[in-house]
Amino acid sequence: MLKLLYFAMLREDLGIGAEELALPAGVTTVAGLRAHLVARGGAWASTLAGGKALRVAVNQEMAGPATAVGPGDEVAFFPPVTGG
Amino acid sequence: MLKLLYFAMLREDLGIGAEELALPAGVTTVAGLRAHLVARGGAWASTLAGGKALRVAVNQEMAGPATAVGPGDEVAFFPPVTGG
Amino acid sequence: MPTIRVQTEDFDAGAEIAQIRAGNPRVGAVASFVGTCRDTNDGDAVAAMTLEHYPGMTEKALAQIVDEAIARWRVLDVTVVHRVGELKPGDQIVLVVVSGAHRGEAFAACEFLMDYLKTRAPFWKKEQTPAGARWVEARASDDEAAARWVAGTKDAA
Amino acid sequence: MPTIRVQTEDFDAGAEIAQIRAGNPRVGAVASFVGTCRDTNDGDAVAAMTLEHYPGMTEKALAQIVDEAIARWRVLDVTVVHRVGELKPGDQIVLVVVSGAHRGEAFAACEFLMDYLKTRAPFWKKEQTPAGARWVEARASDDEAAARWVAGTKDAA
Repeated sequence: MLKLLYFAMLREDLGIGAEELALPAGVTTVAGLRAHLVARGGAWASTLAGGKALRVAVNQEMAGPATAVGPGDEVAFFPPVTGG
Repeated sequence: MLKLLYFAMLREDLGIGAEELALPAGVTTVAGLRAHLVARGGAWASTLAGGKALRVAVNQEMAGPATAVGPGDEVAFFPPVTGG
Repeated sequence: MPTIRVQTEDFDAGAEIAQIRAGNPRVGAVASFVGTCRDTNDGDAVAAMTLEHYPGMTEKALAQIVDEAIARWRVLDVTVVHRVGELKPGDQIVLVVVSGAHRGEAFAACEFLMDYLKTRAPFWKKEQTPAGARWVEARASDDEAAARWVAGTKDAA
Repeated sequence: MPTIRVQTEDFDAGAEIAQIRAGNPRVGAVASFVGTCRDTNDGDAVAAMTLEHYPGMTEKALAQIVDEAIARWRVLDVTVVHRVGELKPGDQIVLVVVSGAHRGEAFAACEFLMDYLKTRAPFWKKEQTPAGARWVEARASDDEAAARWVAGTKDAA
Protein backbone atom coordinates (compact mmCIF):
# COMPACT_ATOMS: atom_id res chain seq x y z
CA MET A 1 0.00 0.00 0.00
CA LEU A 2 0.95 3.65 -0.54
CA LYS A 3 -0.13 6.51 1.70
CA LEU A 4 -0.99 9.53 -0.46
CA LEU A 5 -1.33 13.05 0.96
CA TYR A 6 -2.59 16.26 -0.69
CA PHE A 7 -2.05 19.74 0.74
CA ALA A 8 -3.32 23.29 0.34
CA MET A 9 -4.91 24.14 -3.04
CA LEU A 10 -4.42 20.56 -4.27
CA ARG A 11 -6.31 19.18 -1.28
CA GLU A 12 -9.18 21.59 -2.01
CA ASP A 13 -9.20 21.00 -5.77
CA LEU A 14 -9.13 17.20 -5.37
CA GLY A 15 -11.57 17.26 -2.45
CA ILE A 16 -9.39 14.82 -0.52
CA GLY A 17 -6.49 15.18 1.94
CA ALA A 18 -5.30 11.59 2.23
CA GLU A 19 -5.91 8.15 0.81
CA GLU A 20 -4.48 4.63 0.87
CA LEU A 21 -3.69 3.15 -2.53
CA ALA A 22 -2.51 -0.30 -3.54
CA LEU A 23 0.69 0.21 -5.53
CA PRO A 24 -0.57 0.20 -9.15
CA ALA A 25 1.03 -2.33 -11.48
CA GLY A 26 3.99 -0.84 -13.31
CA VAL A 27 4.33 2.22 -11.05
CA THR A 28 7.89 2.52 -9.74
CA THR A 29 8.51 6.29 -9.72
CA VAL A 30 6.89 9.58 -8.77
CA ALA A 31 6.27 10.28 -12.49
CA GLY A 32 4.54 6.93 -12.89
CA LEU A 33 2.35 7.49 -9.85
CA ARG A 34 1.39 10.95 -11.05
CA ALA A 35 0.42 9.58 -14.49
CA HIS A 36 -1.69 6.92 -12.76
CA LEU A 37 -3.54 9.58 -10.76
CA VAL A 38 -4.04 11.84 -13.82
CA ALA A 39 -5.65 8.85 -15.57
CA ARG A 40 -8.47 9.03 -13.00
CA GLY A 41 -9.69 12.00 -15.06
CA GLY A 42 -11.80 14.98 -13.90
CA ALA A 43 -10.17 17.08 -11.17
CA TRP A 44 -7.30 14.59 -11.03
CA ALA A 45 -6.38 15.23 -14.63
CA SER A 46 -6.70 19.02 -14.42
CA THR A 47 -4.97 19.35 -11.04
CA LEU A 48 -2.08 16.93 -11.48
CA ALA A 49 -1.50 17.34 -15.23
CA GLY A 50 1.99 18.10 -16.45
CA GLY A 51 2.86 21.76 -16.62
CA LYS A 52 1.29 22.58 -13.25
CA ALA A 53 3.77 23.86 -10.66
CA LEU A 54 3.54 21.15 -8.06
CA ARG A 55 5.93 19.58 -5.62
CA VAL A 56 6.16 15.98 -4.47
CA ALA A 57 7.69 14.55 -1.30
CA VAL A 58 8.40 10.85 -0.79
CA ASN A 59 8.63 9.81 2.84
CA GLN A 60 8.75 13.49 3.82
CA GLU A 61 11.77 14.33 1.64
CA MET A 62 11.47 16.52 -1.45
CA ALA A 63 11.41 14.28 -4.53
CA GLY A 64 11.69 14.56 -8.30
CA PRO A 65 9.87 12.74 -11.14
CA ALA A 66 12.47 9.94 -11.10
CA THR A 67 12.34 9.34 -7.35
CA ALA A 68 11.49 5.69 -6.61
CA VAL A 69 8.10 4.84 -5.12
CA GLY A 70 7.44 1.48 -3.46
CA PRO A 71 5.17 -0.34 -1.01
CA GLY A 72 4.76 1.44 2.34
CA ASP A 73 5.90 4.84 1.04
CA GLU A 74 4.21 8.10 2.00
CA VAL A 75 3.87 10.29 -1.08
CA ALA A 76 2.66 13.88 -0.76
CA PHE A 77 1.57 16.27 -3.53
CA PHE A 78 1.44 20.00 -2.89
CA PRO A 79 1.93 23.46 -4.46
CA PRO A 80 5.18 25.43 -4.13
CA VAL A 81 5.50 26.44 -0.46
CA THR A 82 4.58 29.90 0.83
CA GLY A 83 5.45 29.95 4.53
CA GLY A 84 7.74 32.27 6.47
CA MET B 1 38.93 80.18 21.68
CA LEU B 2 38.87 76.52 20.64
CA LYS B 3 37.45 73.71 22.72
CA LEU B 4 39.70 70.65 22.45
CA LEU B 5 38.59 67.15 23.51
CA TYR B 6 40.59 63.92 23.81
CA PHE B 7 39.05 60.46 24.13
CA ALA B 8 40.00 56.91 25.09
CA MET B 9 43.70 56.03 24.77
CA LEU B 10 44.55 59.56 23.67
CA ARG B 11 42.94 61.01 26.78
CA GLU B 12 44.96 58.63 28.94
CA ASP B 13 48.25 59.13 27.08
CA LEU B 14 47.92 62.92 27.15
CA GLY B 15 46.63 62.97 30.73
CA ILE B 16 43.88 65.42 29.77
CA GLY B 17 40.31 65.08 28.50
CA ALA B 18 39.49 68.65 27.56
CA GLU B 19 41.07 72.08 27.30
CA GLU B 20 40.34 75.59 26.05
CA LEU B 21 42.90 77.00 23.65
CA ALA B 22 43.22 80.42 22.07
CA LEU B 23 43.34 79.85 18.31
CA PRO B 24 47.11 79.80 17.60
CA ALA B 25 48.36 82.26 15.00
CA GLY B 26 48.47 80.71 11.56
CA VAL B 27 46.29 77.71 12.42
CA THR B 28 43.37 77.42 10.00
CA THR B 29 42.98 73.65 9.54
CA VAL B 30 42.96 70.38 11.47
CA ALA B 31 46.45 69.62 10.18
CA GLY B 32 47.71 72.98 11.41
CA LEU B 33 46.15 72.49 14.82
CA ARG B 34 47.63 69.00 15.12
CA ALA B 35 51.10 70.32 14.23
CA HIS B 36 50.70 73.02 16.86
CA LEU B 37 49.86 70.41 19.52
CA VAL B 38 52.72 68.10 18.44
CA ALA B 39 55.08 71.05 18.94
CA ARG B 40 54.28 70.93 22.65
CA GLY B 41 56.65 67.95 22.74
CA GLY B 42 56.66 65.00 25.17
CA ALA B 43 53.45 62.94 25.16
CA TRP B 44 51.94 65.43 22.70
CA ALA B 45 54.60 64.72 20.12
CA SER B 46 54.51 60.93 20.58
CA THR B 47 50.72 60.66 20.76
CA LEU B 48 49.67 63.05 17.98
CA ALA B 49 52.64 62.57 15.61
CA GLY B 50 51.95 61.77 11.99
CA GLY B 51 51.60 58.09 11.20
CA LYS B 52 49.48 57.35 14.27
CA ALA B 53 45.98 56.10 13.44
CA LEU B 54 43.88 58.84 14.90
CA ARG B 55 40.60 60.46 14.02
CA VAL B 56 39.54 64.07 14.35
CA ALA B 57 36.06 65.55 14.59
CA VAL B 58 35.29 69.26 14.16
CA ASN B 59 32.02 70.34 15.75
CA GLN B 60 31.08 66.69 16.19
CA GLU B 61 31.47 65.81 12.51
CA MET B 62 34.26 63.57 11.26
CA ALA B 63 36.99 65.75 9.76
CA GLY B 64 40.12 65.40 7.64
CA PRO B 65 43.50 67.18 7.74
CA ALA B 66 42.20 69.96 5.47
CA THR B 67 39.02 70.64 7.45
CA ALA B 68 38.85 74.29 8.51
CA VAL B 69 39.25 75.19 12.19
CA GLY B 70 38.19 78.57 13.53
CA PRO B 71 37.19 80.44 16.67
CA GLY B 72 34.50 78.74 18.72
CA ASP B 73 35.02 75.32 17.15
CA GLU B 74 34.99 72.10 19.15
CA VAL B 75 37.80 69.84 17.94
CA ALA B 76 38.09 66.26 19.21
CA PHE B 77 41.00 63.83 18.80
CA PHE B 78 40.46 60.11 19.30
CA PRO B 79 41.54 56.63 18.15
CA PRO B 80 39.59 54.64 15.53
CA VAL B 81 36.26 53.72 17.09
CA THR B 82 35.54 50.28 18.60
CA GLY B 83 31.90 50.28 19.68
CA GLY B 84 29.07 48.02 18.70
CA MET C 1 21.27 22.43 20.49
CA PRO C 2 18.95 23.97 17.90
CA THR C 3 15.37 24.65 18.91
CA ILE C 4 12.68 24.06 16.29
CA ARG C 5 9.00 24.46 17.02
CA VAL C 6 5.85 24.48 14.89
CA GLN C 7 2.93 25.77 16.93
CA THR C 8 -0.39 27.57 16.88
CA GLU C 9 0.52 29.72 19.92
CA ASP C 10 2.27 33.07 19.64
CA PHE C 11 5.97 33.35 20.57
CA ASP C 12 8.06 35.79 22.60
CA ALA C 13 11.02 36.97 20.50
CA GLY C 14 12.71 38.62 23.50
CA ALA C 15 12.51 35.43 25.57
CA GLU C 16 13.97 33.37 22.71
CA ILE C 17 16.83 35.86 22.23
CA ALA C 18 17.53 35.78 25.99
CA GLN C 19 17.36 31.98 25.99
CA ILE C 20 19.89 31.53 23.18
CA ARG C 21 22.36 33.80 25.00
CA ALA C 22 21.76 32.39 28.49
CA GLY C 23 24.84 30.94 30.10
CA ASN C 24 27.02 31.10 26.98
CA PRO C 25 29.65 33.86 27.32
CA ARG C 26 31.11 32.88 23.93
CA VAL C 27 28.12 34.56 22.29
CA GLY C 28 29.03 37.97 20.90
CA ALA C 29 26.28 38.36 18.33
CA VAL C 30 22.59 37.44 18.07
CA ALA C 31 20.82 38.11 14.76
CA SER C 32 17.09 37.57 14.65
CA PHE C 33 14.13 37.93 12.35
CA VAL C 34 10.40 38.16 13.01
CA GLY C 35 8.02 37.74 10.08
CA THR C 36 4.57 39.22 10.64
CA CYS C 37 1.19 39.15 8.97
CA ARG C 38 0.62 42.34 6.94
CA ASP C 39 -2.79 43.84 6.25
CA THR C 40 -2.22 43.93 2.49
CA ASN C 41 -0.68 41.61 -0.08
CA ASP C 42 -0.36 42.12 -3.84
CA GLY C 43 -2.47 45.26 -3.48
CA ASP C 44 -5.43 43.64 -1.73
CA ALA C 45 -6.57 44.00 1.87
CA VAL C 46 -6.00 40.88 3.95
CA ALA C 47 -8.39 40.39 6.85
CA ALA C 48 -6.92 37.10 8.05
CA MET C 49 -4.86 34.15 6.90
CA THR C 50 -4.63 30.43 7.55
CA LEU C 51 -1.29 28.67 7.62
CA GLU C 52 -1.44 25.00 6.66
CA HIS C 53 1.55 22.67 6.97
CA TYR C 54 2.63 19.06 6.51
CA PRO C 55 3.02 17.67 10.03
CA GLY C 56 6.11 15.51 10.30
CA MET C 57 7.78 16.74 7.15
CA THR C 58 7.75 20.36 8.35
CA GLU C 59 9.88 19.61 11.40
CA LYS C 60 12.19 17.41 9.33
CA ALA C 61 12.63 20.06 6.62
CA LEU C 62 13.33 22.77 9.20
CA ALA C 63 15.89 20.55 10.95
CA GLN C 64 17.70 19.97 7.63
CA ILE C 65 17.78 23.70 6.87
CA VAL C 66 19.09 24.47 10.36
CA ASP C 67 21.78 21.77 10.08
CA GLU C 68 22.84 23.26 6.76
CA ALA C 69 23.13 26.74 8.29
CA ILE C 70 25.16 25.46 11.25
CA ALA C 71 27.50 23.51 8.95
CA ARG C 72 27.98 26.43 6.59
CA TRP C 73 28.63 29.21 9.10
CA ARG C 74 30.30 28.77 12.45
CA VAL C 75 27.27 29.80 14.43
CA LEU C 76 26.72 28.69 18.01
CA ASP C 77 22.99 28.02 18.10
CA VAL C 78 19.75 28.47 16.17
CA THR C 79 16.10 28.83 17.16
CA VAL C 80 13.26 28.58 14.63
CA VAL C 81 9.60 28.96 15.60
CA HIS C 82 6.89 28.90 12.93
CA ARG C 83 3.21 29.33 13.65
CA VAL C 84 0.35 27.52 11.89
CA GLY C 85 -3.43 28.00 11.99
CA GLU C 86 -5.44 31.22 11.91
CA LEU C 87 -3.55 34.54 11.94
CA LYS C 88 -4.62 38.18 11.76
CA PRO C 89 -2.76 41.27 10.44
CA GLY C 90 -0.11 42.24 12.98
CA ASP C 91 0.27 38.68 14.24
CA GLN C 92 3.72 37.13 14.34
CA ILE C 93 4.28 34.24 11.90
CA VAL C 94 7.90 33.16 12.11
CA LEU C 95 10.96 33.71 14.30
CA VAL C 96 14.57 32.86 13.47
CA VAL C 97 17.31 33.56 16.03
CA VAL C 98 21.01 32.81 15.43
CA SER C 99 23.82 33.23 17.96
CA GLY C 100 27.50 33.39 17.05
CA ALA C 101 30.80 34.76 18.20
CA HIS C 102 30.75 37.46 15.51
CA ARG C 103 28.05 39.32 13.64
CA GLY C 104 28.90 38.43 10.04
CA GLU C 105 28.14 34.72 10.43
CA ALA C 106 25.05 35.35 12.58
CA PHE C 107 23.53 37.75 10.00
CA ALA C 108 24.33 35.46 7.06
CA ALA C 109 22.96 32.33 8.72
CA CYS C 110 19.78 34.14 9.82
CA GLU C 111 19.05 35.45 6.32
CA PHE C 112 19.94 32.09 4.75
CA LEU C 113 17.51 30.33 7.13
CA MET C 114 14.67 32.66 6.18
CA ASP C 115 15.38 32.35 2.44
CA TYR C 116 15.54 28.55 2.59
CA LEU C 117 12.56 28.21 4.89
CA LYS C 118 10.52 30.28 2.41
CA THR C 119 11.25 27.89 -0.46
CA ARG C 120 11.76 24.50 1.21
CA ALA C 121 9.59 24.14 4.32
CA PRO C 122 6.07 22.79 3.63
CA PHE C 123 3.87 25.69 4.76
CA TRP C 124 1.05 27.24 2.71
CA LYS C 125 -0.79 30.51 3.31
CA LYS C 126 -4.42 31.12 2.46
CA GLU C 127 -5.58 34.73 2.68
CA GLN C 128 -9.03 36.17 3.31
CA THR C 129 -9.55 39.19 1.05
CA PRO C 130 -12.65 41.27 0.18
CA ALA C 131 -12.84 39.22 -3.05
CA GLY C 132 -12.82 35.94 -1.12
CA ALA C 133 -10.24 33.42 0.05
CA ARG C 134 -7.14 32.73 -2.05
CA TRP C 135 -4.00 30.65 -1.74
CA VAL C 136 -0.86 32.78 -1.75
CA GLU C 137 1.28 32.08 -4.81
CA ALA C 138 4.97 31.35 -4.45
CA ARG C 139 7.10 34.33 -5.44
CA ALA C 140 9.89 34.18 -8.00
CA SER C 141 11.75 36.67 -5.77
CA ASP C 142 11.84 34.06 -3.00
CA ASP C 143 13.36 31.48 -5.34
CA GLU C 144 15.92 34.08 -6.41
CA ALA C 145 16.72 34.93 -2.80
CA ALA C 146 17.32 31.26 -2.02
CA ALA C 147 19.37 30.78 -5.20
CA ARG C 148 21.84 33.49 -4.11
CA TRP C 149 23.19 31.13 -1.46
CA VAL C 150 23.84 28.38 -3.99
CA ALA C 151 25.60 30.70 -6.38
CA GLY C 152 27.80 31.65 -3.45
CA THR C 153 27.49 35.37 -4.08
CA LYS C 154 26.86 35.88 -0.38
CA ASP C 155 29.70 33.67 0.83
CA ALA C 156 31.86 36.70 1.54
CA ALA C 157 29.30 37.95 4.05
CA MET D 1 10.28 57.93 13.77
CA PRO D 2 13.67 56.38 14.50
CA THR D 3 14.56 55.76 18.14
CA ILE D 4 18.19 56.33 19.15
CA ARG D 5 19.38 55.97 22.72
CA VAL D 6 22.81 55.93 24.40
CA GLN D 7 22.47 54.70 27.97
CA THR D 8 24.16 52.91 30.86
CA GLU D 9 21.06 50.79 31.61
CA ASP D 10 20.38 47.44 29.99
CA PHE D 11 17.73 47.17 27.25
CA ASP D 12 14.91 44.73 26.47
CA ALA D 13 15.23 43.48 22.88
CA GLY D 14 11.79 41.87 22.93
CA ALA D 15 10.13 45.08 24.10
CA GLU D 16 11.88 47.09 21.37
CA ILE D 17 10.86 44.58 18.70
CA ALA D 18 7.26 44.70 19.97
CA GLN D 19 7.38 48.51 20.05
CA ILE D 20 8.56 48.90 16.45
CA ARG D 21 5.72 46.62 15.24
CA ALA D 22 3.02 48.10 17.47
CA GLY D 23 0.08 49.51 15.57
CA ASN D 24 1.69 49.28 12.14
CA PRO D 25 0.08 46.52 10.04
CA ARG D 26 2.29 47.47 7.09
CA VAL D 27 5.21 45.78 8.90
CA GLY D 28 5.91 42.33 7.48
CA ALA D 29 9.52 41.94 8.60
CA VAL D 30 11.58 42.88 11.65
CA ALA D 31 15.32 42.19 11.54
CA SER D 32 17.29 42.76 14.71
CA PHE D 33 20.75 42.39 16.15
CA VAL D 34 22.03 42.20 19.71
CA GLY D 35 25.76 42.59 20.32
CA THR D 36 26.96 41.14 23.61
CA CYS D 37 30.10 41.21 25.72
CA ARG D 38 32.13 37.99 25.22
CA ASP D 39 34.40 36.49 27.88
CA THR D 40 37.39 36.32 25.52
CA ASN D 41 38.86 38.60 22.85
CA ASP D 42 41.93 38.02 20.70
CA GLY D 43 42.67 34.90 22.77
CA ASP D 44 42.63 36.56 26.18
CA ALA D 45 40.09 36.26 28.98
CA VAL D 46 38.03 39.42 29.45
CA ALA D 47 36.71 39.98 32.99
CA ALA D 48 34.97 43.28 32.25
CA MET D 49 34.96 46.19 29.84
CA THR D 50 34.32 49.91 29.92
CA LEU D 51 32.62 51.67 27.03
CA GLU D 52 33.55 55.32 26.63
CA HIS D 53 31.83 57.62 24.15
CA TYR D 54 31.74 61.23 22.93
CA PRO D 55 28.50 62.67 24.34
CA GLY D 56 26.76 64.83 21.75
CA MET D 57 28.64 63.51 18.76
CA THR D 58 27.57 59.93 19.45
CA GLU D 59 23.87 60.71 19.10
CA LYS D 60 24.54 62.87 16.03
CA ALA D 61 26.64 60.17 14.33
CA LEU D 62 24.02 57.49 15.06
CA ALA D 63 21.26 59.73 13.67
CA GLN D 64 23.23 60.23 10.45
CA ILE D 65 23.82 56.49 10.04
CA VAL D 66 20.13 55.79 10.67
CA ASP D 67 19.06 58.46 8.15
CA GLU D 68 21.40 56.90 5.60
CA ALA D 69 19.88 53.45 6.15
CA ILE D 70 16.33 54.76 5.84
CA ALA D 71 17.17 56.64 2.65
CA ARG D 72 18.93 53.66 1.10
CA TRP D 73 16.42 50.92 1.84
CA ARG D 74 12.68 51.38 2.03
CA VAL D 75 12.46 50.43 5.67
CA LEU D 76 9.64 51.59 7.90
CA ASP D 77 11.43 52.31 11.17
CA VAL D 78 14.72 51.86 13.03
CA THR D 79 15.68 51.55 16.70
CA VAL D 80 19.28 51.79 17.90
CA VAL D 81 20.26 51.43 21.55
CA HIS D 82 23.94 51.48 22.60
CA ARG D 83 25.14 51.08 26.15
CA VAL D 84 28.12 52.87 27.73
CA GLY D 85 29.91 52.41 31.05
CA GLU D 86 30.96 49.20 32.80
CA LEU D 87 29.93 45.88 31.23
CA LYS D 88 30.60 42.25 32.11
CA PRO D 89 30.76 39.12 29.91
CA GLY D 90 27.23 38.18 28.87
CA ASP D 91 25.98 41.77 29.13
CA GLN D 92 24.21 43.28 26.16
CA ILE D 93 26.07 46.14 24.41
CA VAL D 94 24.10 47.20 21.37
CA LEU D 95 20.68 46.67 19.80
CA VAL D 96 19.59 47.47 16.24
CA VAL D 97 16.01 46.78 15.15
CA VAL D 98 14.69 47.49 11.65
CA SER D 99 11.11 47.09 10.45
CA GLY D 100 10.06 46.89 6.83
CA ALA D 101 7.41 45.50 4.54
CA HIS D 102 9.74 42.75 3.28
CA ARG D 103 12.68 40.87 4.72
CA GLY D 104 15.39 41.73 2.19
CA GLU D 105 15.46 45.43 2.99
CA ALA D 106 15.13 44.86 6.74
CA PHE D 107 18.10 42.44 6.82
CA ALA D 108 20.27 44.68 4.63
CA ALA D 109 19.54 47.86 6.60
CA CYS D 110 20.16 46.08 9.92
CA GLU D 111 23.55 44.72 8.86
CA PHE D 112 24.49 48.06 7.24
CA LEU D 113 23.66 49.86 10.50
CA MET D 114 25.87 47.55 12.54
CA ASP D 115 28.76 47.80 10.07
CA TYR D 116 28.59 51.59 9.94
CA LEU D 117 28.08 51.99 13.66
CA LYS D 118 31.23 49.89 14.23
CA THR D 119 33.37 52.24 12.14
CA ARG D 120 31.70 55.64 12.48
CA ALA D 121 30.09 56.07 15.90
CA PRO D 122 32.47 57.41 18.58
CA PHE D 123 32.56 54.56 21.09
CA TRP D 124 35.71 52.99 22.54
CA LYS D 125 36.08 49.76 24.48
CA LYS D 126 38.63 49.15 27.23
CA GLU D 127 38.98 45.54 28.37
CA GLN D 128 40.13 44.15 31.71
CA THR D 129 42.31 41.07 31.07
CA PRO D 130 44.60 39.00 33.35
CA ALA D 131 47.52 41.00 31.87
CA GLY D 132 45.86 44.31 32.76
CA ALA D 133 43.59 46.83 31.08
CA ARG D 134 43.87 47.48 27.34
CA TRP D 135 42.04 49.53 24.74
CA VAL D 136 40.48 47.38 22.05
CA GLU D 137 42.09 48.04 18.68
CA ALA D 138 39.95 48.75 15.64
CA ARG D 139 39.71 45.74 13.31
CA ALA D 140 40.52 45.85 9.62
CA SER D 141 37.64 43.39 9.16
CA ASP D 142 35.23 46.04 10.44
CA ASP D 143 36.54 48.57 7.93
CA GLU D 144 36.16 45.97 5.20
CA ALA D 145 32.62 45.15 6.33
CA ALA D 146 31.68 48.84 6.14
CA ALA D 147 33.41 49.27 2.78
CA ARG D 148 31.23 46.55 1.20
CA TRP D 149 28.28 48.95 1.31
CA VAL D 150 30.18 51.65 -0.53
CA ALA D 151 31.32 49.26 -3.24
CA GLY D 152 27.67 48.38 -3.63
CA THR D 153 28.32 44.64 -3.66
CA LYS D 154 25.40 44.19 -1.28
CA ASP D 155 22.97 46.44 -3.14
CA ALA D 156 21.24 43.43 -4.61
CA ALA D 157 20.35 42.17 -1.13
